[in-house]
Amino acid sequence: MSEQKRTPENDGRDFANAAWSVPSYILSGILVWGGAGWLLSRWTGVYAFIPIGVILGVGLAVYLVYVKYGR
Amino acid sequence: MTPLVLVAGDEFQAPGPSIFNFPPLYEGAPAWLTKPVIFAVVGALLVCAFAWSAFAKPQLVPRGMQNIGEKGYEFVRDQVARPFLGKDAERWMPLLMSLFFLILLWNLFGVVPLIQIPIASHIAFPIVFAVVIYALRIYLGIKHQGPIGYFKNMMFPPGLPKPIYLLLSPIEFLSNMIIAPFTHAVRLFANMFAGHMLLAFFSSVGFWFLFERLTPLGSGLGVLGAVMTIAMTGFEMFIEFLQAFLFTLLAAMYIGGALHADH
Amino acid sequence: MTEAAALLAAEGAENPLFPQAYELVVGSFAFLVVFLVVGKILTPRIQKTLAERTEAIEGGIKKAEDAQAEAQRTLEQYRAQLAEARQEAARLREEAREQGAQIKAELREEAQAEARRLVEAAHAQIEADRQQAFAQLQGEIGRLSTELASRIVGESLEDEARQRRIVDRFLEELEGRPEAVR
Amino acid sequence: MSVLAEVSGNVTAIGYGLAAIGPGIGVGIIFGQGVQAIARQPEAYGVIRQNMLLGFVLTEALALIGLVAPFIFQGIK
Repeated sequence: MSEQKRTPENDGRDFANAAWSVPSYILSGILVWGGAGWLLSRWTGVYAFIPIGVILGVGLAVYLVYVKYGR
Repeated sequence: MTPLVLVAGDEFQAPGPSIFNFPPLYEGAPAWLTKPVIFAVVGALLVCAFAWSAFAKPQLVPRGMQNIGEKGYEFVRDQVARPFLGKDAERWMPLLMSLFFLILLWNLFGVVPLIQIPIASHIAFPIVFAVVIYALRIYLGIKHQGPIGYFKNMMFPPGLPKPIYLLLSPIEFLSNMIIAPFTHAVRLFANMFAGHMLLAFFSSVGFWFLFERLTPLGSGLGVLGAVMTIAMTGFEMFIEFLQAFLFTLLAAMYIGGALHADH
Repeated sequence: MTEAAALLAAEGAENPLFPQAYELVVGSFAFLVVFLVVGKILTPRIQKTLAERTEAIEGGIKKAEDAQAEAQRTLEQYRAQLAEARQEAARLREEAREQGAQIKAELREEAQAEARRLVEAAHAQIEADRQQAFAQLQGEIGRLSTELASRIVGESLEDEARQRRIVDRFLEELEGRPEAVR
Repeated sequence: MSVLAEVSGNVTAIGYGLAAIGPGIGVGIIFGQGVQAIARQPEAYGVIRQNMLLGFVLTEALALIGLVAPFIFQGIK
């Protein structure tokens, strides 16, 4: 975002990009870190790792969207 | 198979996902010769015929079909291509035009009497489009940004401390490489699938309670089903148009994102 | 998870999320046909036509602009010519007036000169007449005086020189009394 | 049969349907109000856009958590 000139068109394009990729970011966040939690819980037998992983993934995905488009 | 065939016995049964399964057209036909396949081909040929009648001999002063064709062209160009591709819009118009018109016609088959099957409600068809766009996107990204630059631009948003990348990059990768094309295809599929299911449900309610088992108590329900069928048909036409538009728009967005790194 | 996968594999034909191979083939084929016909053959045609139309419209606008510029130029020309003609007329009028004034001045000058000449001639005539009258008068007065004196004195003043001296003395006396002459 | 209506199949689908109601309304409100705000004050576009995006991300997260929640609860019971 920083390299390009800030024009209304570019802004609009960035916003559309961001809005469309939000669901897939959150879904991947859940899958990646929830999946990691699932693996951990299978390995250790501690079930709580799954919800922790899911929440962490969602938080990270939100943070990622903020970092990429929100600033 | 139409919804009414599903109605068996004395009790009303809501149509399920099995309404999307079609047997071969006639006894002894090969398994692939089903209604959606036939109409997929018919739709493709119709799109070609329509485009041919509109654009084969274009006049400076448009008349007849060319007027309609040009409206469609201008819609795709101004609403889809230009916002996301900017000056590259003209170059990608052929692909976007084909995508938009084919998907639109296939979707509209869902509300055409006797056809009544949105082709995209069979996930294979959206998958074909999504895979084409996905391959094109990766090819263009690597061509325009270099193999390393493409993945670097994609997975490492600048200006963050190093350990954060360890947490964020897998999300980026999964999102861009797997989830995005998946949702691209599934969005179209699911909308058509669910929309058609709703239509089938309401029309079977109407049919069951008004024709099969007409009772004083059930007739009200039947009328409601019939009215809802009409309303939902209008709504479905809108959704079908919207999904064709959105699929094309996302295709343009992915291509545009691959052409120049935007972050 | 594994259960779901097994279910998916078993239900392959039934599960709507499971693509049918033949449908993939048909879909690819249909898309290819549409892309070749609509995308590769027909879309370039309409693009070309639209570009031509834009050009034609822009060309028409350009032509109209040219015509307008031409008209403007002609108008300017006419205006310039008109202004020039007006200026010329003004100049001519001015010139004529100047000439008229000059002629008038010349005529007046001439007339004045003529008048002056006449007056001078008159003056000269008068002076000459006066001189003549004076000379005549002088001679007459001398003769008359001599005659008178000789009558009075009774003797002829034979001596010419003496006679003249007496006359001159008399005349000088006369001149000493200006009012007597004028 | 004395049962008037019977729910068969996967109950989690209903759970997700319920979980999607709130975020659906929320996303609608966010974009509706956001567009309105931009129409009223185009000069504040940048700020509105940011907040719209953040609100959308947070709401959408809820909707997608609803999608995986059944898997989590399945293990807990």
